[in-house]
Amino acid sequence: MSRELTYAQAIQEALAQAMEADPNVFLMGEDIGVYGGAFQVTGDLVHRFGEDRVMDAPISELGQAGVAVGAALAGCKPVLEFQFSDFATLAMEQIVNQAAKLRFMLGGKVNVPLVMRFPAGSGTGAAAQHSQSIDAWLAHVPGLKVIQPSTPHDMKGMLLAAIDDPDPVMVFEHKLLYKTKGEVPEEAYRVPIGKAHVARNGKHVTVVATSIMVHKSLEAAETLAAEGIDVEVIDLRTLRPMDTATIIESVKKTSRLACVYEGVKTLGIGAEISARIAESEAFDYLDAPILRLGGAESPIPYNPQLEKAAVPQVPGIIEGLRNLVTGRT
Amino acid sequence: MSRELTYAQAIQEALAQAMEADPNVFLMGEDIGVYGGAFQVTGDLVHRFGEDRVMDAPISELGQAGVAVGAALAGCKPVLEFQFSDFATLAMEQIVNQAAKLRFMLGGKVNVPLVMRFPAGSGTGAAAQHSQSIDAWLAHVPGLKVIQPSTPHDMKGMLLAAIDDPDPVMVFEHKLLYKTKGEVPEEAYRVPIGKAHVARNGKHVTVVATSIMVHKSLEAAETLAAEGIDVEVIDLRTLRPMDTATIIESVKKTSRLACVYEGVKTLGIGAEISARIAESEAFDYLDAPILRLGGAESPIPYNPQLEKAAVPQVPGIIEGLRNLVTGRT
Amino acid sequence: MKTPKTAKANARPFYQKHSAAELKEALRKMYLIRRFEEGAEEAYMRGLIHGTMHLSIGQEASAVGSTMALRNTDYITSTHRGHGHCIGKGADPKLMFAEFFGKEEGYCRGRGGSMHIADVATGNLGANGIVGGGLPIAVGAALAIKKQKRDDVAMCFFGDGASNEGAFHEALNMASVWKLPVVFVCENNKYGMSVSTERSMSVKNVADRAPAYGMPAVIVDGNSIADVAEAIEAATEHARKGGGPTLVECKTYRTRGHSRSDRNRYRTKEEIEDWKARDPIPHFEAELIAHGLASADEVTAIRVAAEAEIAAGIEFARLGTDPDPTEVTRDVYSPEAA
Amino acid sequence: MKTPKTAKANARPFYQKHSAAELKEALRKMYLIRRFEEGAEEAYMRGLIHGTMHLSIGQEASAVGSTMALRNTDYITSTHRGHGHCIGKGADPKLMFAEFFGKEEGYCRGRGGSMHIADVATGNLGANGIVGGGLPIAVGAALAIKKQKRDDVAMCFFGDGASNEGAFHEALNMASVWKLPVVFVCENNKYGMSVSTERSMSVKNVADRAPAYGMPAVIVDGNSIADVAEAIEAATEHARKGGGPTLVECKTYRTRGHSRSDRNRYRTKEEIEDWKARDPIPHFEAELIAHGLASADEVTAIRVAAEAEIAAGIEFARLGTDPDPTEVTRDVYSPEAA
Ligand SMILES: Cc1ncc(C[n+]2csc(CCOP(=O)(O)OP(=O)(O)O)c2C)c(N)n1
Ligand SMILES: Cc1ncc(C[n+]2csc(CCOP(=O)(O)OP(=O)(O)O)c2C)c(N)n1
Ligand SMILES: [Mg+2]
Ligand SMILES: [Mg+2]
Repeated sequence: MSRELTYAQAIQEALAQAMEADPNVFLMGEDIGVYGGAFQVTGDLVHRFGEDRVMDAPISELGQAGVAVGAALAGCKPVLEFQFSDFATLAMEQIVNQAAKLRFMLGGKVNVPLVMRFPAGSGTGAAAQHSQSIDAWLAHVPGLKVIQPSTPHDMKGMLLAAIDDPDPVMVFEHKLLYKTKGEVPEEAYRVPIGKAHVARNGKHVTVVATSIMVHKSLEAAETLAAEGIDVEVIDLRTLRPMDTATIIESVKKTSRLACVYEGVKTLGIGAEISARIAESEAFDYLDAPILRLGGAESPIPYNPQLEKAAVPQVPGIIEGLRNLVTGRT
Repeated sequence: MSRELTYAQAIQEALAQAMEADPNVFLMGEDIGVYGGAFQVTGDLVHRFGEDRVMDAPISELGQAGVAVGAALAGCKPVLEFQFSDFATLAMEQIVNQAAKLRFMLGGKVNVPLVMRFPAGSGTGAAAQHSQSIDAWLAHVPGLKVIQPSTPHDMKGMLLAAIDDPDPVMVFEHKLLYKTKGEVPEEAYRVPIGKAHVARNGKHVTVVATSIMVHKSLEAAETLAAEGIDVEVIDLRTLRPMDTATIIESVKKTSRLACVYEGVKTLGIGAEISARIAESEAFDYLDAPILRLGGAESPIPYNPQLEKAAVPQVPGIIEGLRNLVTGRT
Repeated sequence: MKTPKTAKANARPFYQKHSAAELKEALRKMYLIRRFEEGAEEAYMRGLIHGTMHLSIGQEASAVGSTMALRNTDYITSTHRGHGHCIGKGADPKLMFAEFFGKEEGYCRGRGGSMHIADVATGNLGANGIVGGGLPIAVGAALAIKKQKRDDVAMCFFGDGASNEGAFHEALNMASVWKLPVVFVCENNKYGMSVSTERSMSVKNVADRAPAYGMPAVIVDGNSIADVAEAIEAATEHARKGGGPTLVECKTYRTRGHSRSDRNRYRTKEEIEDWKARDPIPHFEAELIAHGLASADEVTAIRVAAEAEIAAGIEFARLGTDPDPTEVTRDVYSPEAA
Repeated sequence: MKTPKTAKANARPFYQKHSAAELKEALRKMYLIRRFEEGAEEAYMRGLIHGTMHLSIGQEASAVGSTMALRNTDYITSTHRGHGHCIGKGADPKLMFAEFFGKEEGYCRGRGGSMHIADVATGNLGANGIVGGGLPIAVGAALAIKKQKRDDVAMCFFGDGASNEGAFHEALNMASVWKLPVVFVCENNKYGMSVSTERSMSVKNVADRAPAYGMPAVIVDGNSIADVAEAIEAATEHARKGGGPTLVECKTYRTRGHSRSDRNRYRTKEEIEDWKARDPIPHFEAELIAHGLASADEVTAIRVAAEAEIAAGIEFARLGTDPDPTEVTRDVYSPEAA
């Protein structure tokens, strides 16, 4: 009795189920009402739940984030949609200084149960100010949890877990995933925050990938399988707190590690994955340098060929993994 | 004929010499005029250069950053002081979407020659919203250069280089360093951006440290020297672009690497240093896991003992390095 | 001499509306604030506490006059200069001192310090180290109130300098568009740190900015508790009844420097002295006595009691429990969720 | 028939001040904008270009009426809906098309696309993908102008929606406090994406926000180029003479959707049709002809020439040079500094 939904539909279903279950949950953002959201994620929810629970806000990102913090402190569970993750640069003060720190600064006397959703990533030709990956920024911030589900199934389950969570959870959604499909149960299930998922078992090399790069890595793994290279693919799913144990275990088995991510390579999430393994007990098992395939050291270009060249693609992943396993450089 | 200045005085002298040499250079910020700056860095400069060149701005961090971008595009060389680096969270939009990307987005047709100064770090009892280290955020952003000089000498020379630079340069200044002294030549010399400095030669372990952690690491090295452990300390100085070559060379010699930094450990600058070495030719020379000593996974607490415990201190560095070299864990 | 319970019919509404007991309680809070800050200053000077602090000495009338209108289920968001708001809203000075001393007994278990004190039980959502940081948070709290169909309000304190932040603009706009129960209280003390309002804005009053949001605004003498309270009570009632937000601007002055690092280079001694002569506490005392609502002896007794409470608070704090330094990451996340 | 060089004495100032040649040039630019956007839309539909784009069809009078007052040394900062400003300021449509097609010949060598087109040579500091992003940048450019003692101005375009951003508040305040030569041009097209001004602000006009900064403001019919130009010329002269900033609000309308993803669910067909009937181009043509400043044939010739230029521009762009995909990191930093 399987049922397929798109990634966008999975989000919408999670939002709807959360709103049905808890009157304190509400959605806020720009054009999420009658417009249905820039990526049609909220769709017709405003007709089902009304304008009070699917709130169009003025174009005031910092203010919206602060409103979410205040509403969370006063007993609501706001889910804030940023139209593009790039615009969250306007709201970092509230996200980082307030949402993330309030519980700590106040000695544990409050919770800030809010969720923020960030459509992110390149591939839509929207150029440098609409295509960024700033997940690593937020994963650097204690007090936040940061998730980046790659499948409709995980998206629904993790978003519901995020809305349950008493602490602020940041959700990164890759825009190119919105239309991808996958099996999604109808009931309101949870997928835990903080657990990575082994998406493919393999024995020659461990790939830790995030978001859309999970799919690209799986595709690369198929090609390499034909060459006799057996790739294990770990879908990190949660950037903070990071499930280091699952990665260590895998690297102990494969002795090789590659990190594949779309964010800028330098200080992108792969830097942390690499550093955690290099400082762990798995270090002694490593038979080769740790490979990072991340975004180029540039903003995202408009031209489609350049845009593709700016983030890891399947052929590059194949080549990188092949060289890593065969010892070529 | 040596002369000593404090770190704060070295900044002030660089600013004064840059303003004398180039009428396009001006300073902007909050309370940098008659107040002299929250940390007395600009001091009396307003009396020397007038209110037009040492401009007190309304409390509008985003706006100030944008004004700096616009002035830079139109031929000036603004040097913007944030009162605390924490408040730069309000200005990320202009820093990251505009200053960093404009040259690239416009196909190289413009320069954005601005400098932003960020008093950063903990140790003053100012708690979680006035003590952050967000250097790793900006080091993640292509288009920016990020420097973090640790001595009055380097500060003066690198700040002058930053003001010369045609691209946006972010300067992180540790508040606890402002009163530290060191030799500073009187003339307007430059210290190049992008070059690390071997602050101490050693053969048993390489420490890459930033800012105040350079001094703590040197202190730790002295203690360890007495135990026969010979520590090489590299002062990274520039976070972006990172001088990986100097680190690789050192690790090839010592076979051990530790990164010591104040920012939150996860995705702090040490993550990148570690990952660069783990993916480099130096990997094969490593005899031990790569150690990271970074800030705690928490905001900075107010209580002074907790505050100290939240960032690396000399005893912890000594212990960490000793264990790394002797193979204990 | 026994004082009457309320003022004569010719007194201004403030003195008629409130009982003598309420008014004396207000005076007591003003004293507590004053002595609290003087005590904190002294403790700082003696090296007993560290960090920085922003004293509101001279601004007690606006803090107490505003919070008088509130009940525990109402919220406030406060500022870096927030001790007055905190005590006004009902916090216990000894637990505030414990926070200053970085102790487990402190409101924030010693994690927050002066700039982050919050007493959630009395509806204080916290001081804030970020100028303007509390503005949208108050709007969010008010949105929650509206959603929950409560008749509470969110009172948002901020300074003249904060009104130059984008957060001010966005917060006031949203509060107005959504007609939320917010009372914006601007404590205009003429300076944002060293920069006078003349140098940081082109209008005379922060209240001149309210029409940009279609929001009513009132300007009051912030050193007169009666002035403040009357305006605030009207704004609060308006908000409780669903009328939406109001901006109340209290013209006041901090007689101390901005913080410990201030050398007062941006204002004259004369200006400071002028304002000291307009100290809100003696002003209120004189009115209380003139209206026959308190005797000179009662006033003295209130002051002495406040002094004793403060001294005891400092002692309590000094003897408090130091946090365990290994517990740095405690309360970063909720235990249920970790 | 030869048309006279200027209008009769009873014509409004706009038609007297400008020569027929200047006015016809303005009409030509309006046509260029219209046809440019129609051409871009078609190229998008045919899959020749990718990404998104925001068309300003219906808003050409405000773009051209504003930029007419400027010279090359004046700056503009523009928006996501910036093709009109760009052409108004003097950009060459074929180089804009080359940018849309992602070619090396494009204004941004194909790196920027529709949302980042800048023609620095004509003083256009760039469209901007961030709503409100250009506001403080314009203020900064004006600050540089003032420091350099030039009599140029910075003209800052922004939308009604952008006026809810904190950046708007901070930028207008600083421009006013420092009396900078900025002309703030609000193109109020009634919606920020799907949200009407009624739902996003509590005042009727964006101009109602200018008094909060002590800034003069004018409201004009944004579909009348004469209305726009007269107000802008006054504001520009005022700024050049050191009088400081002005806010000019152009009431206008975008007849197309916000971007390609818009299904127009937030406004009625009738409203769109009403505004289409107020198309600024025929309106201007009629006035030109009525004043005897252009003949119907001349108008047709201008339109046909604009069409030809646009067609040639698309062809030029199609045949342009693709960037080398290995050059991703080119121009991230300046070569001198790398
Ligand atoms: C975003 C931000 N910018 C700057 C500061 C530094 N700072 C702290 S208080 C202050 C002045 C605030 O002025 P105002 O709002 O008038 O409040 P007052 O101090 O006068 O009570 C400044 C600049 C800060 N804490 N936060
Ligand atoms: C900071 C930011 N928030 C949101 C967006 C998404 N967005 C692009 S245009 C737009 C509407 C802007 O409205 P307005 O300023 O009135 O300009 P118009 O589109 O009507 O010309 C929105 C919400 C953005 N690009 N930047
Ligand atoms: Mg003030
Ligand atoms: Mg609009």
